[in-house]
Amino acid sequence: MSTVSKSFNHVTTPLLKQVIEAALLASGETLTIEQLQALYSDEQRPHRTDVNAALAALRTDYANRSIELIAVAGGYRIQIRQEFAPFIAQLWEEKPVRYSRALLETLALIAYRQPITRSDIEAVRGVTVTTQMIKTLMERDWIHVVGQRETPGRPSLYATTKTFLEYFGLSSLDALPPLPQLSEPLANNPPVFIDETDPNL
Amino acid sequence: MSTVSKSFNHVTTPLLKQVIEAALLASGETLTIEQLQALYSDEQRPHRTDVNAALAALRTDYANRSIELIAVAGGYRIQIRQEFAPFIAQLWEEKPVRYSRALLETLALIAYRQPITRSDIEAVRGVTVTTQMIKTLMERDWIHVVGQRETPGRPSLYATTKTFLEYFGLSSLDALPPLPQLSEPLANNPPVFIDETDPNL
Amino acid sequence: MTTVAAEQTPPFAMVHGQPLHELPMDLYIPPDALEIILETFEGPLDLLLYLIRRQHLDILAIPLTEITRQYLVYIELMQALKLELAAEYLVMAALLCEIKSRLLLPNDNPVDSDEPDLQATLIQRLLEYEQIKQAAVALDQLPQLGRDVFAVCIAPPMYLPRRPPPPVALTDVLNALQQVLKRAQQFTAHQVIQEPLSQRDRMTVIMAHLQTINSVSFYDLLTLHEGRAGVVITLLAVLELMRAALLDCIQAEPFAPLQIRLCQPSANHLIM
Repeated sequence: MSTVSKSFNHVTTPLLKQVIEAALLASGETLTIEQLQALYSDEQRPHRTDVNAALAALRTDYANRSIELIAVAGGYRIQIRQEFAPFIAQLWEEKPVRYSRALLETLALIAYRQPITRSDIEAVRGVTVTTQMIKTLMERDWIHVVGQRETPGRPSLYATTKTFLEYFGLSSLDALPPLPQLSEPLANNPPVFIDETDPNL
Repeated sequence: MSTVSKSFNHVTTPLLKQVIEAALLASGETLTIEQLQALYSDEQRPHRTDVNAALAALRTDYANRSIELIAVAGGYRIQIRQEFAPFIAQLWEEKPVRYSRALLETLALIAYRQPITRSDIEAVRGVTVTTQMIKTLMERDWIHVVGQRETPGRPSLYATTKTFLEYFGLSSLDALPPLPQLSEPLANNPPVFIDETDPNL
Repeated sequence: MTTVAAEQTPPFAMVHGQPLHELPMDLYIPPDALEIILETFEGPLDLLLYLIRRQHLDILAIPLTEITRQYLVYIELMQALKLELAAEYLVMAALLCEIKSRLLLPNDNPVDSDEPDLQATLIQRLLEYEQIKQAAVALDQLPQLGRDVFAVCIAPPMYLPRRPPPPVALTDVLNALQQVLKRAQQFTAHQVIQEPLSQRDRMTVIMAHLQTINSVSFYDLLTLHEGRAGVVITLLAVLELMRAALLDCIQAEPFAPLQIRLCQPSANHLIM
């Protein structure tokens, strides 16, 4: 793999930089070198050193921009520079002061079905899980990542935190109110709710 | 206000560009010129033309980047360019939803003929429009009820929303792809079915 | 369709009351694909349009007898395959037959105003439907958010002054869950018995535990004071996590302690 990426070094570097930027900007999360490499298929997977070079190039590119690339525990993240906070703060003041129904539904599913992936949640009809939602729940420290499912894409598994239990005054997850008398519609494994033939999709 | 911003033009332009970039990247949403102006306090509020100039400058800056600045739904948005979609898709395991023809046809009718009632849609498509389909479109916030037609039963009139424009990257309804030309039946030469006398033809 | 001819091989379909043992050649559809193709029609107009366009015919000059015949064959095939046939298809069949019968009648009353109306209306509807059909395709080809283009989502600066996050009551969460379950219920393929929450809890504890260390002995996962029930719950949790391909369970030799660790990506996963 190393040999391949080395030989194409000149050609791939600019593109790799763009791909990494796209991934970091779209995910809004900290991504590891491995996750960045995994954006490519096996044959085209860039070498670790190429990824590092691309990250360094991005950091230079951002010198005069409003964003910065920072290394945090376990990976890299793009964030808005501190000096823009006063301006950006205006945006957040307009935000609604209530959580959306979709966010609460996402939280409820994580609480009752943990550990659960984003697509497990999405598979339950009608709940779209945006990155923003997961971020909001993480920032509130109500959910955290407890692992990855070993399926393609290695999706994160979410579970609730101690803070969640404390906020809702629960001694443990067992103390969650029992599910209502609905006949149980949610299979945990395999998740089989998307009806591909549904004409409304 | 205009005078102030004009006089500081040389000094403020680069910073304004960065502030706008920071706001667009941080919000991840469509922001209007007014919202961008409102990032500044009254005394420092930039003139509309300055905001436009900064937006144009950003667009140029992004020529070789993975992102682009587009005019959408009456505002502006920074988004990841289409050519990076295959890479970004790797970040999330879930595949993008494909919508059924039935749903797209219903949506197209609402988009091009709004405001329109359910029975108007049924008349063109020749089939029943299910309640579920209307519900799906409403839940996606692509359509909403804008009134009732004053006929018996007072049927709801549907129209598309701002979210619809944002989802499909349209600056306004005028930016919808033009409708294909109908092959025009001539008024003095009405269309006819040919009657082949030979039934085995 | 009310009578079924007693044949040695059951007829594929009944067309005009006659058993049909083979698909008509001019349908050009492999039998396997037939059901799928029939299901893809969005209604009688769509089917009619397909029949017309398949033969590169002009909508403004449709060979009525032939198209009507083909349409009826499709309708009967759909009924033979027990596809749920919307009433609209039958209404269209009746309309086509009516237009055809009027064409066949001696045209001794050229000022009959009904006849051209029926035809012109149908053709107008076909044209209009085709236009919307194409518009739907064009709409789907626009760059869609989350499919072709992606929103940016990056971290705001720290210490951002912000208003306190909204309060949430546990009942809100419960109500949300109830709603989502109610919705999901309509799409359930089969029913599964709810597992006890304590096992879910245990699964999360085990996963969280394994984030900090590489592997753990199964015995270390057990807590004495939980007794027999605790062992059962832990075992069930481990089995469930193994089934979900999250955990590997390794035994170096017979009767050696079980080592539990997070699943390693296998070669298979990388290929996919």
